[in-house]
Amino acid sequence: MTNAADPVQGTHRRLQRFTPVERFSRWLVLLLVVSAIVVSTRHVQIIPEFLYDAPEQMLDLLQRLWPPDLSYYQIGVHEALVETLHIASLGTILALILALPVALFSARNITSNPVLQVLAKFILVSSRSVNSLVWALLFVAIFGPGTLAGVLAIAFRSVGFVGKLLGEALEEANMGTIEALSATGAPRLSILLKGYWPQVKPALWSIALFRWDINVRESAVLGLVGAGGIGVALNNALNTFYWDKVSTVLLSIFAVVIIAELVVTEIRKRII
Amino acid sequence: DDCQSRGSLDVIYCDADGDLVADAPTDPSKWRDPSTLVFTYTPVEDPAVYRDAFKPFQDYLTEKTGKKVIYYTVQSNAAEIEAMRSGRLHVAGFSTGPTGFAVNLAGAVPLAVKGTEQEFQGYNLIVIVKKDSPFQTLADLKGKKVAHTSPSSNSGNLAPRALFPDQGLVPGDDYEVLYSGKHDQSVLGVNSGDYDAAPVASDVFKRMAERGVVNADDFRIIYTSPKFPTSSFAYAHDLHPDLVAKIREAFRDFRFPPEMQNTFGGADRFFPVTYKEDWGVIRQIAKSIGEEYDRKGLDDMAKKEAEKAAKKKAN
Amino acid sequence: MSVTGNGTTSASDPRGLGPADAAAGVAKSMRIRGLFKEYRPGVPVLKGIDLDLEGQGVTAIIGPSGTGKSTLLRCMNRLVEPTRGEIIFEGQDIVSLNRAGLRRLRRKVGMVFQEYNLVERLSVIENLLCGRLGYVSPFKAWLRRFPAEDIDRAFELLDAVGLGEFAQQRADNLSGGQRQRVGIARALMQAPHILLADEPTSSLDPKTSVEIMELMAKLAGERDIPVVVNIHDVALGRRFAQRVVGMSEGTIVYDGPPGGLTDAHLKEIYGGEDWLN
Amino acid sequence: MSVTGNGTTSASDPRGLGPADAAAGVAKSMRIRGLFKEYRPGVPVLKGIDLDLEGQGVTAIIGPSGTGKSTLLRCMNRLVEPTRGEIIFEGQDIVSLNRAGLRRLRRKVGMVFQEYNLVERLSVIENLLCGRLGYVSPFKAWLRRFPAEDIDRAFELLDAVGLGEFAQQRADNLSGGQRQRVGIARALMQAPHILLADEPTSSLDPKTSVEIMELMAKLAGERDIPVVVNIHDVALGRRFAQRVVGMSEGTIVYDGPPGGLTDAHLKEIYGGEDWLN
Amino acid sequence: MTPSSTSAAKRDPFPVNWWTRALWAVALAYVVYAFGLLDLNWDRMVAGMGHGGDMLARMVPPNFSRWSLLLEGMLESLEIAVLASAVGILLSLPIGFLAARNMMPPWITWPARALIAICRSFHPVIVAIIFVKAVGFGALAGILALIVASIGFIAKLFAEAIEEISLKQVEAVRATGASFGNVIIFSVVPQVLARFVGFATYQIDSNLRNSTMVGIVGAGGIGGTLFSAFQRFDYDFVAAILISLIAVIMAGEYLSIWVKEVFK
Ligand SMILES: Nc1ncnc2c1ncn2[C@@H]1O[C@H](COP(=O)(O)OP(=O)(O)OP(=O)(O)O)[C@@H](O)[C@H]1O
Ligand SMILES: Nc1ncnc2c1ncn2[C@@H]1O[C@H](COP(=O)(O)OP(=O)(O)OP(=O)(O)O)[C@@H](O)[C@H]1O
Ligand SMILES: [Mg+2]
Ligand SMILES: [Mg+2]
Ligand SMILES: O=P([O-])([O-])[O-]
Repeated sequence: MTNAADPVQGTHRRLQRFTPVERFSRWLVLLLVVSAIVVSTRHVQIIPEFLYDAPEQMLDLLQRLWPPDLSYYQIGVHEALVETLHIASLGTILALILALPVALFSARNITSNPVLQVLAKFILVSSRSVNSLVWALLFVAIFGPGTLAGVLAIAFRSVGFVGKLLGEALEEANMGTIEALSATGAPRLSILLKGYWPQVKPALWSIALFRWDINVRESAVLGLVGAGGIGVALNNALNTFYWDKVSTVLLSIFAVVIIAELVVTEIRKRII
Repeated sequence: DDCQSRGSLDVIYCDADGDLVADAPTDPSKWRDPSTLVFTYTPVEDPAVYRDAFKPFQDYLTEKTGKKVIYYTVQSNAAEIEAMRSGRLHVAGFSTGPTGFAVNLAGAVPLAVKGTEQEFQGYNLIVIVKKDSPFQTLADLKGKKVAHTSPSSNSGNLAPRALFPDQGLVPGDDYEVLYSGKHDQSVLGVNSGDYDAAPVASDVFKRMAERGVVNADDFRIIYTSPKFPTSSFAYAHDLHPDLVAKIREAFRDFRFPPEMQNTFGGADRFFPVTYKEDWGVIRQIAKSIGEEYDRKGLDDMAKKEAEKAAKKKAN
Repeated sequence: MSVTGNGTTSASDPRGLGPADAAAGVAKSMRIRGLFKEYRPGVPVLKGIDLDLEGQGVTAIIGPSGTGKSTLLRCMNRLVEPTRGEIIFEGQDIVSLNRAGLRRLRRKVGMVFQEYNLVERLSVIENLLCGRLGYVSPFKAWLRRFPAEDIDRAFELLDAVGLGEFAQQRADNLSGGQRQRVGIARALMQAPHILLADEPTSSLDPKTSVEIMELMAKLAGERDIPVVVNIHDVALGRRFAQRVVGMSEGTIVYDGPPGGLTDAHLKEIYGGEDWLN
Repeated sequence: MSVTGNGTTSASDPRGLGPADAAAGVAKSMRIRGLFKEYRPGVPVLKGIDLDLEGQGVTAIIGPSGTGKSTLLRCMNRLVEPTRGEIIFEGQDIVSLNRAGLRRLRRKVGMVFQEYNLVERLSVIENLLCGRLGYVSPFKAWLRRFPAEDIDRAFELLDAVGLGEFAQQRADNLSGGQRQRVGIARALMQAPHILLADEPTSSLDPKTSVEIMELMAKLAGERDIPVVVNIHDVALGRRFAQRVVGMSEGTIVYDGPPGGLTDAHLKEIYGGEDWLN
Repeated sequence: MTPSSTSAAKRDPFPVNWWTRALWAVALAYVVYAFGLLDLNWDRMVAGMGHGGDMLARMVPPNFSRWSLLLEGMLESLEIAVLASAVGILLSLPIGFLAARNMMPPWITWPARALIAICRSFHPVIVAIIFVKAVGFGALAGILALIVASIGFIAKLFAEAIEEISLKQVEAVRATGASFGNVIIFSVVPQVLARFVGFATYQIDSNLRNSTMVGIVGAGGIGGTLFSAFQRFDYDFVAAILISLIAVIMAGEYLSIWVKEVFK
């Protein structure tokens, strides 16, 4: 065995973590990140004075938030809260329905037509790029203020998310299984139903739950632009300077969100 | 608490001199002398347009006070009022109705309204319906879908409540009040048939028609109110008196350049006003329906609404 | 349920499941001539394979990793597209089939996979019924409306592979050996005229491997169909095959009975010699 | 680079890497007495194991699945906490070590895993250097500032296992056999006084398995350390071990040279008999 | 082979799962009920379609004449996203690590998880409302709100990523006698780095999208401009803003693909 002291073997090889290209790329990323931060810090309009007495203002706010006006729950919150849940649920369901074909078109192992793929990609990207509040603004303008606009906003915003993840799940399906089914001479539709579907089903439910959980949060603010739900109550309370009602609304949202998360975790444990 | 008289003002303010607006703090250490002045205009209309429109005044204010002046755009009356209360906003134009809340809840001190040498600018409350609708008078609106704008609005909510009962229509009793959020949303809602009618500010409606957003010929105006002052300009009560003097001076001496006059319908200067004098009519409106421009006022209104809702449910 | 001896057999007899299928001359025979396969142009993996598979019995294909065993097997039902050559199965050239023809062909070719390739989240019995998907419309498959004979046959086959108790279990609850038995049963559900198996035992422990090989040999014997098995374990191949095909670098270097396979052959096939003990 | 013959060897000689480490009496010996392990109270997996490992040479532990082979091996460097018993290694009782002591012990015990357990996203050479992590401060480890001797030694070992070319490749780009060679090299980087291997070949094909066993036997011989291998493949175990330990249900049922292992023993160990051909 | 046995024929291949059926029935009933609440009717749909068509018609051609306003808002949004991401990610790292249950004892993971849960509970817009109150209008409020959102997202996913790592690799490194720190550096970090870069780039992306919205409550960025363009019914300007937004986010997506490639 070679000795550790043998210089000929040892010295000409060095521990090198990255190739020069990798090293350069990493430095480039770092440089970009740092310069972005520096430029932003310098350019963004921030009045530092406002930071100094922020604690004071927070205290003023807390004093006005506390104690919450719990009586407001029955009057103005409860119904809106239920409506919020409906918006989130219906929006998610609608999104699932809309996302299914898009996901099928976007999965490379299922669709080979490049035109369909590009189209699917475009739908996915635009759905996600446009915020749910912006979708809400659009649908409020089209259908007028109310729940319908909220449901559509949630659905259109979620299509991209659900479609993308579902498409990825489809692409990750075990191709061995698919191959085995095509080796039996099964038609394509049967392969979809019996090969892909059982494989992506848990992923689909999990995506749906995940998105529903997000949508509960999102639908809570749609009311700020008139698309129904608890956000309307929040907006009213804010516009009338009722911070004790605001806190009631916030507490309700918090409770619902936490419950939603618990429910989702529980269901997920069971189905996976 | 050593405050003698406070009127409708919030507990953190004091009105010893009886001018109905918050006095500067007696303790000079509480006077603010910010390095940067934040200025904004009421959010009813295009904030970007107004930011550009107010640019000459912003420069003038900088010149007069020697401070950097920033124009921030706001999206709601409430946010604007809250900002002044938190000391995040120093000089601002408030909408007519919200001015009362700004004074009482945020310690705003109104000092001017856009106008000419002779008078300040005004606007009316109008009630619009679709031209092809059967409604001809306010009384026809019983049981219909009528949109108010927001609770603190004068023309969009408070004035209707004060003025409609004389015309045989009691908001909240004869129809359920729906809040649209903004004047323009009310107009749009009527246009799309979501609402049967809406009380809105005449100037907003006019501008929307001019912009081609809606066609004025599609509507019928079935009610027009007396004139109200337009937005007030106010400063925060706790600014340093020297700074206040400079701000007042700026408002007094500034003359609108032609472009600004265009934007503001011919107004060429800030016409000096006081809250006590010139907002009397607005306060009167509120008072006549038993509302006060303070938390309690809104409180009462909310309670009444709730009772009505409860009654309705019980039926 | 008789075989007419031409390529349209299964179309007229879609559930030719019985053991009665006689090994007629053309049926159940496969003739491969001059088969080439290149995944990348100019780099052939199979370099002119000639092979005749006839009648019943197990044929073991052995050879080192990467030599093209899987490729050869997968060409036989066109899971891989051959580049050149002929594969005549029951009188038809597989290489030139169109899509519908290919589907019809595949119904007659059973395949057992190294990693079982079951639909993990379906029940065992449903996995078996997947073997009938070539005969059932997607709509009926979706509603699980399989013909009663198919269902009976699935339960019978399940009993035959010793998993009668497991019909309702999900496939992912099974052990490797059990899964492979389901894989075999699924292939047999097709009532295939030939059974291909690509390293069916290499994910299994030695004991289970032996059992699986035994099972395949037995069931294929009962059904009287040829079985082609790619296998790494030479000893296992020798033990169960009536015929061994040794491949090296894309060509066949040995084709004969297991008894004739000498160490010299093995060296030729696998290279090196240290590993032989 | 001499071994002083007591338990503090590696502390004073942190890189005792050379082949010169003599097998002094106490050093490089492990004595296990009355070892019990219960994962769940009352259900012992190991039921009183007595075992002495001394000097060089390969010891193969065979036995059916679930019999406790892995548990035994993992007790030897306390990856699993023994429930009862003694494990004396170089004069120290492993079972009673505190955390720092345990870390010092582990530096002297090399371990090769069934599934290689390389850090997949690190390069091969970094994986080797993992073997030196017991001697390097976290800060230096973060900056990859390893002592030059360690780096040289890593490259040497890499050459020794035939992977000199692969130093900068990421571990997940390697084949199974290559990965296991990295795993062995990593264990040897520790300059261990004993080498444990838990089914090091069961994820590998037969040929590679042989190569890996050969490599381990050879390298361990050169370094003059005992090697303990859990192994499923009895033939492989027999071929490379100087000693075979047969386990069944948590106890040792055979301990002797491979030659002495009869079919009767195998039946006792594994149960059944059909599978023996 | 066994002849078709009668016992086999009686066996049911697909026994009915009443639970699943009941769940589906409930779900279906809910959908029917909830759709009823939407107040959907033909007239409304027709009117809506009309409005929608109108709106689309007014969106083309997009009006970029107020490009300076657009650019300014966009820049501010970008700045908000950059700063919020930088600070958010920096804070998320330790919090996420503290919340990983396979690395830390429960008395540490619990508070960390609670903090993350609180950060996640509220939509950034609601958080922005609070911060606008605390620090005034403008970018700062938006930045703070998005920092909170980033912590809620990255710290959670980061903790999960750590919980999902292969413990075998950790064990192998531990078996060499490596100290705790070294185990982290050599077996945990390599396993989670790429995923972490993935989360971080996703969060930058998401912050960018959200920074276009906190403006609605006055927290800076293009959102305010977009919101008022909507209210003024300047749909051609709305279209211009939306197109720019999608373009920026697409560009960001390509950038993040590249970054992920670098750190894969
Ligand atoms: N889809 C593919 N694309 C490109 N090359 C491939 C593909 N599949 C296989 N190959 C290459 O073809 C050659 C033969 O592969 P094949 O899988 O047929 O070998 P094998 O004999 O089955 O090996 P093993 O025993 O490892 O399964 C190999 O060099 C392989 O890399
Ligand atoms: N962490 C654990 N917790 C509980 N039980 C365990 C644990 N690890 C192993 N066991 C149980 O201990 C018994 C012995 O396991 P061990 O892994 O030592 O067996 P083995 O002989 O190595 O088997 P194999 O050949 O499959 O690796 C098994 O019954 C196993 O289920
Ligand atoms: Mg193969
Ligand atoms: Mg084991
Ligand atoms: O107070 P208004 O300006 O909304 O009438």
